[in-house]
Amino acid sequence: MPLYLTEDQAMLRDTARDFMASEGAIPTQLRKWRDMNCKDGFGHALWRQFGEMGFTGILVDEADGGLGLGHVEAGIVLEEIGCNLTPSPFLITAVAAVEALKGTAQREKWLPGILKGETVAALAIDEGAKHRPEAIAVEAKRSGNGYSLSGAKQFVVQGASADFILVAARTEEGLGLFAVEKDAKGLEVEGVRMADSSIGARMTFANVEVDVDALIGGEEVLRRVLRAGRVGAAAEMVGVASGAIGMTVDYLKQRKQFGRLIGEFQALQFRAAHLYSELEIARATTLKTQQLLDEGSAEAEAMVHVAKAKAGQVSTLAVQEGVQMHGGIGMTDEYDIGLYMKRDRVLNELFGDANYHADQLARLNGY
Amino acid sequence: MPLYLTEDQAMLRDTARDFMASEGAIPTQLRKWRDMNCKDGFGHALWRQFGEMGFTGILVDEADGGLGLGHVEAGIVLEEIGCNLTPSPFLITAVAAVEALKGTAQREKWLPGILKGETVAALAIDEGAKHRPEAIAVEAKRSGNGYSLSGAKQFVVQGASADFILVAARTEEGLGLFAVEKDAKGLEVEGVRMADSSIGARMTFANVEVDVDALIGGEEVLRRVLRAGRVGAAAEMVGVASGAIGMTVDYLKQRKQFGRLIGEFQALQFRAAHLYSELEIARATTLKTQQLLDEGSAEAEAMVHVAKAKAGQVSTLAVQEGVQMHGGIGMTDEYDIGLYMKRDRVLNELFGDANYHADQLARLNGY
Amino acid sequence: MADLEAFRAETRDWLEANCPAEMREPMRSEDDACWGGRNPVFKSEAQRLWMERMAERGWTVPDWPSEYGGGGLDPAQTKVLRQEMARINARNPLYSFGISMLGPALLKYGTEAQKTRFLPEIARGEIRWCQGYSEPNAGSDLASLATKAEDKGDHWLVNGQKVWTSYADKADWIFCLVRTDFDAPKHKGISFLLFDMASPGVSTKPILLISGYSPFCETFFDDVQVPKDQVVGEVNKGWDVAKYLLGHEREMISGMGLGGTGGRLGAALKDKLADDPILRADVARFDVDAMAFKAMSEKFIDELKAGQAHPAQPSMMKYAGTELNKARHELVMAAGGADALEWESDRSRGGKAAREWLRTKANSIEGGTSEIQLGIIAKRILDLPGA
Amino acid sequence: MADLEAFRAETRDWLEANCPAEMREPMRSEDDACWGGRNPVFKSEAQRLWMERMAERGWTVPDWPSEYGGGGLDPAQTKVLRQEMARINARNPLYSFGISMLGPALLKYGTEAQKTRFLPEIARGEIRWCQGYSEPNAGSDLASLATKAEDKGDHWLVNGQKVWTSYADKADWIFCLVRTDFDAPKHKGISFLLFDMASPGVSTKPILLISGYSPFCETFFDDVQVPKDQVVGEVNKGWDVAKYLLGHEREMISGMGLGGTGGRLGAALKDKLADDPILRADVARFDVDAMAFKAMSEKFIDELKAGQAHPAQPSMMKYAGTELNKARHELVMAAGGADALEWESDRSRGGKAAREWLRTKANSIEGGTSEIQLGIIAKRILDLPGA
Repeated sequence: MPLYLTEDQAMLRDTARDFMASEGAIPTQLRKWRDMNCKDGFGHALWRQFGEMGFTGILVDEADGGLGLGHVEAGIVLEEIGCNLTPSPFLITAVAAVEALKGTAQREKWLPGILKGETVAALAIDEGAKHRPEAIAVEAKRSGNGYSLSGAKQFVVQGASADFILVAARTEEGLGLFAVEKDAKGLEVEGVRMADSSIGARMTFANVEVDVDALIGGEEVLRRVLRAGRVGAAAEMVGVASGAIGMTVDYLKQRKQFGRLIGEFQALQFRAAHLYSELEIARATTLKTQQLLDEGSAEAEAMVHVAKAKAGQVSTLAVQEGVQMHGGIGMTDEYDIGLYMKRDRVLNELFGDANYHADQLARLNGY
Repeated sequence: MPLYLTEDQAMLRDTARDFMASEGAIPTQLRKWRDMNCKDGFGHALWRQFGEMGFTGILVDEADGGLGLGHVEAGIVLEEIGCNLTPSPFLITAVAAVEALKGTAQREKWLPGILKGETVAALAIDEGAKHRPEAIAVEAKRSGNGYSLSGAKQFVVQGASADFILVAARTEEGLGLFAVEKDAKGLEVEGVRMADSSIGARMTFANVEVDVDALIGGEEVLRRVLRAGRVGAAAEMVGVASGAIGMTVDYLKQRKQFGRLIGEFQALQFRAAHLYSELEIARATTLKTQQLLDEGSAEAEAMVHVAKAKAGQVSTLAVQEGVQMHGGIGMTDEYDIGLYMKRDRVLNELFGDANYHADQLARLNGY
Repeated sequence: MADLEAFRAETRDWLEANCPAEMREPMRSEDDACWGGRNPVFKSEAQRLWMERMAERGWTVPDWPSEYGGGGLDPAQTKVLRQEMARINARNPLYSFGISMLGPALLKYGTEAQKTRFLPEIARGEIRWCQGYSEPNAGSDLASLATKAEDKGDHWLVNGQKVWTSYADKADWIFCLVRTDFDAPKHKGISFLLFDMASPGVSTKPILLISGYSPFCETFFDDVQVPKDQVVGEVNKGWDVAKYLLGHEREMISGMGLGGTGGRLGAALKDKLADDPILRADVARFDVDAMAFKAMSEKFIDELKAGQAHPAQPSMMKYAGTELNKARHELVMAAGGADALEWESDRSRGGKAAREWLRTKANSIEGGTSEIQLGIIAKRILDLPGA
Repeated sequence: MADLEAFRAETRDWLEANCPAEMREPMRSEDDACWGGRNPVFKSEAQRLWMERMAERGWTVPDWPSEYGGGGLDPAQTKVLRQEMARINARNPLYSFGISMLGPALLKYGTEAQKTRFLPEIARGEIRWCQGYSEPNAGSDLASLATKAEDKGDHWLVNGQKVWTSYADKADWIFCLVRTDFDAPKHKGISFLLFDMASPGVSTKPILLISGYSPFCETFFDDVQVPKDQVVGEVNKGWDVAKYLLGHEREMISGMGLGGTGGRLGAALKDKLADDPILRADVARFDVDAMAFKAMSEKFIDELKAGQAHPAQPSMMKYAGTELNKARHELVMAAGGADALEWESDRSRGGKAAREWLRTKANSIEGGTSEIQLGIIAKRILDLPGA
């Protein structure tokens, strides 16, 4: 595959861009739900619109009523989501959970609702403050005809609004991924507002009993889900970086100090140019990774680490430079650039930060 | 002590500055010895002048005929050495070796020659490509009335010109420092020209027999010598940085492109200002560390790591920016800025690079 | 030297006897700071006592002359006092823009009457001051300010708007840059004016920041009448006073680079670094930078006291210190992970880590941006052309 | 697609049969490169054979039209050829500024006669070209060049001096920017001239670099006579040709960012990282950056082939790629420690590591500095005012 969008993909991008810029815009979505202290942190109506637009079905097989497309297409939607800071269950539900459900018996139960933008999923991986899936301690013991889950999870995005939760837990055969319904007995959920006004959750599992078919996959499925989530988060961060840079470059062309547009000052020009160059690198990296995943290439694993690390690093640089170049007003809640800074920080933590992924890449390369 | 030079110290600085700028200047010393492919890499006449000026006696006790001054004063001379890239045995002989000899029987043998600028010492610590004194493997076995040394050393600065070599070796009681004469049997020395045109040496010790009083100190003395060498190298790197920055700022005020002095371009101005600010930090850090050492403070140990790391980092940044801002001519052998780049690299490795010292600081702080 | 040691012993005894135990605990947040003022809010009796006892000796401003409420200490004594306070972790008894900013300017530029009137009440924490510098169209380009003060014979008539006025809603008085000559080149027509925030026509509106806090205000002046004798320095020469004062502000802001851990962030984060070797590397480098910066701060203060400091040194301090403080909080956030991202939970003390992190982003903007500081260094120290 | 797979199979077979084993080993140094020329120096028979066989098929320049000595391949086929060469680690058969720089410019701007005359001998490696752009007072500000070519009716008379002429002492011909209108604004009076370095009046002097190597020369023109038909493009419009060509040069230089390890420096340095956790962190981050940059390179080449590339993209490639390459060599030096600092020893292969490290410092200067590239991005992509 050449490393640019096909005509179909470019059309999808245009559609997603128009849709997100109008329906998913910051005042319409992020600020609205935040300012009304919404307990979900996103709008269900918009999620249904995602369904109507077909976005929810991008990664769903055609046989299951989806579009049967790939990570490139999901990433196109995610970049626009990132660019507009649109709060939605898309990444976790339509990307991570859909990957998890692929080819499982559970898919008949959940996919129709996901396709319609009615069902919301959550993914419970992290157990400490940092993403360390190698060290998962939640235990799934054999119990009767199924399993009994015990332990605690945190940073479960949309965990407080989810119809079901995919829980990574340790079985006797290694790690497994379990689909747990929201009202399972012994499950306690505490919604937690994060800095970007999204809602994560802390969950405790006190001998939560599930059927044997709740186990939808083992270590390989978990890895597949993590790859999908990580490259998805990378795409969203490319969008965050791109939104922050766009807004900042616009500001450089408007704000005057010392009788000149501040964009005329060479030091700011060079920093903006460096940022843009980094953004292009992050974008190419993410696209390359999506293509490798869609091709089922063995190189994808390493490249996922590269994409998450690079997109995270660039997105952080973009919001830092964005706030600094906006000066005082960049610090005010009234301007949007600070919202990008908050979102970037949360997306960096989600599915592992740039340090984690650089370290993982190093281990993969044997050092 | 307030963190600035006393009047006496300021006078010493002025003296050292004038002396080094004339007698120790790049064309007179570094280029001269380099271009004639000198096997010592420095000039013996200049070393005797160091003796006449009293520089060699700065750290020597007054009772032994020296000035009885401290690391602040030694650092003043080293900064000027760094600024002029003056090749000399000062750091190893008049700082590290003098520290080692303090209060030992051997001092009567070597100090008079050092004071006169006639004797040259070497210090053999490193055994691999990197400075790792924790892992010293050269062995000193008890043998007859003394010890027998076996193993190999490298990066022994002035090792090929030294009258005696201080060798760090492992005894049954831990690490020790041995004074070995240049013509000791079983000692082989290979002079090695380094990138900065200084001469290091590789040495092999094949059962080199030494008297018992060749052991001039144990682990504590070795640590004292390393602290002196490290802060001394830091001071020299502050000089290297300062020389490189001075030369570069001058160039910014002379070179025209696009009809303007390149120093008018804001992006270069900001980079030069950042550099200068970093230089001031490195200079303050080095002075603070020297004072702490002279006071015998317990804080000195941590601060030595800080000084070597910070000065190394700033010096490297200074030479990199220096070459880049000089543009094409910065790449030519004809201009001096490239000589600063080479010297910086060697000084960074000497007594441990910035990574090593940051790591040591972390360990000292318990992480 | 013997005198100094006697002073040290005396000081130690006095502090031991007079500094309440509670005031030797580190502050838990900015809220624990004591700011004084007409209607002071003390978080505890200990806080009030500590401020009053220190003010009594003039030690809220130890190096100010005693006739203006100061301690009258010389530089060496002042350093001893600071060392002895640090020894027992004594808190700063009084936070005050009057002390850190206005006071030095008054000491240098004020009339005798102004000094006698304003300095003692600053020293005693009786009046809380705020600073009226920036305006919506005069940020980095401060000298383009438009707030005007017209000479009405027996008073100045002030009209205009300021922004980023720290705690204007809590301040009693303001020191304020106003334009008094409307035709002169922009730096030449500015005066430095003092007035009561209770004057008719003054109003304030807090600015909500991305941290969720509102330490700054927009401040509006609508036909505010100010007595003629409340100009500091000469009329139309307020820019000199402003520049002098900015140096002090920069020094104060740069001090934040050191934070609470005295340059040893790694020791504080230790447990969180074990499974993140890359973060550990960053923190190790940060600790090098922070301890190095601390040395420069100390050197700068020593040089300042000896009258040897280059006038552009506050710019280096401000630039390096604020960039460092931002870096520190990035590392704290990285170490804190998802825990540090909680925004409202009790567990996170209301999102303390995240809010402080966001707050630091202003450090390199307020009091002159990093870019402004770099420009000053390029011009005043390096003498680069056209800087 | 079926055709393409057939082409792949054919290509694979041909390469398998024709690429000598020695030419599948990585080059040990820049010295192993084959540059061709009038008096070519081949390091081995294998090297000669490999160049000649590839030239025979036009595969030294696979995407040039076959009438000019090229392979006549379409973009998809060209990519297949590169992939198949990479599969067996086949070396580049011919390094040539004629291929990477002059050729594309001739294809776009040359007359039919010029193409027919010059391109085939470039493709066959018969003429080695060098580039005459920079002058002592025209570095970043290239358009201020002063070398002049006067129209003497039947020839141009060239006088002046160039610097940084790569391998001028080994080149047969030069493509050279000269001033042909002395009154026009500086960009408007420049022409793009080709001439034989054996012409009377041409002399060269190698420049000794800090690496100890001398790949560049100063080149002097003293009344050099050049036939009138050796101008490429219109007289006085050479700046357009120069800019077009610089894009290709930047692309080539930026490719160096990838170096020999394909973005996996850590794997190569593995043993040296075990006891240096901080260097390991730097290398891990470098590997992220290098693999990311590789993706951008690939994307850029794909877009270029599809005619979708932004004209300022070579500037991003050049900027990012050269900064990366410098970073790589800093890491290699840090890992190499004292061993890497040896300058002449056999052990260090004559100081290979140190000399290469120093050589990379020119990457962000030659072919337009990093600062020039950032300026181009600011102007042409971001459209910033006054950039």
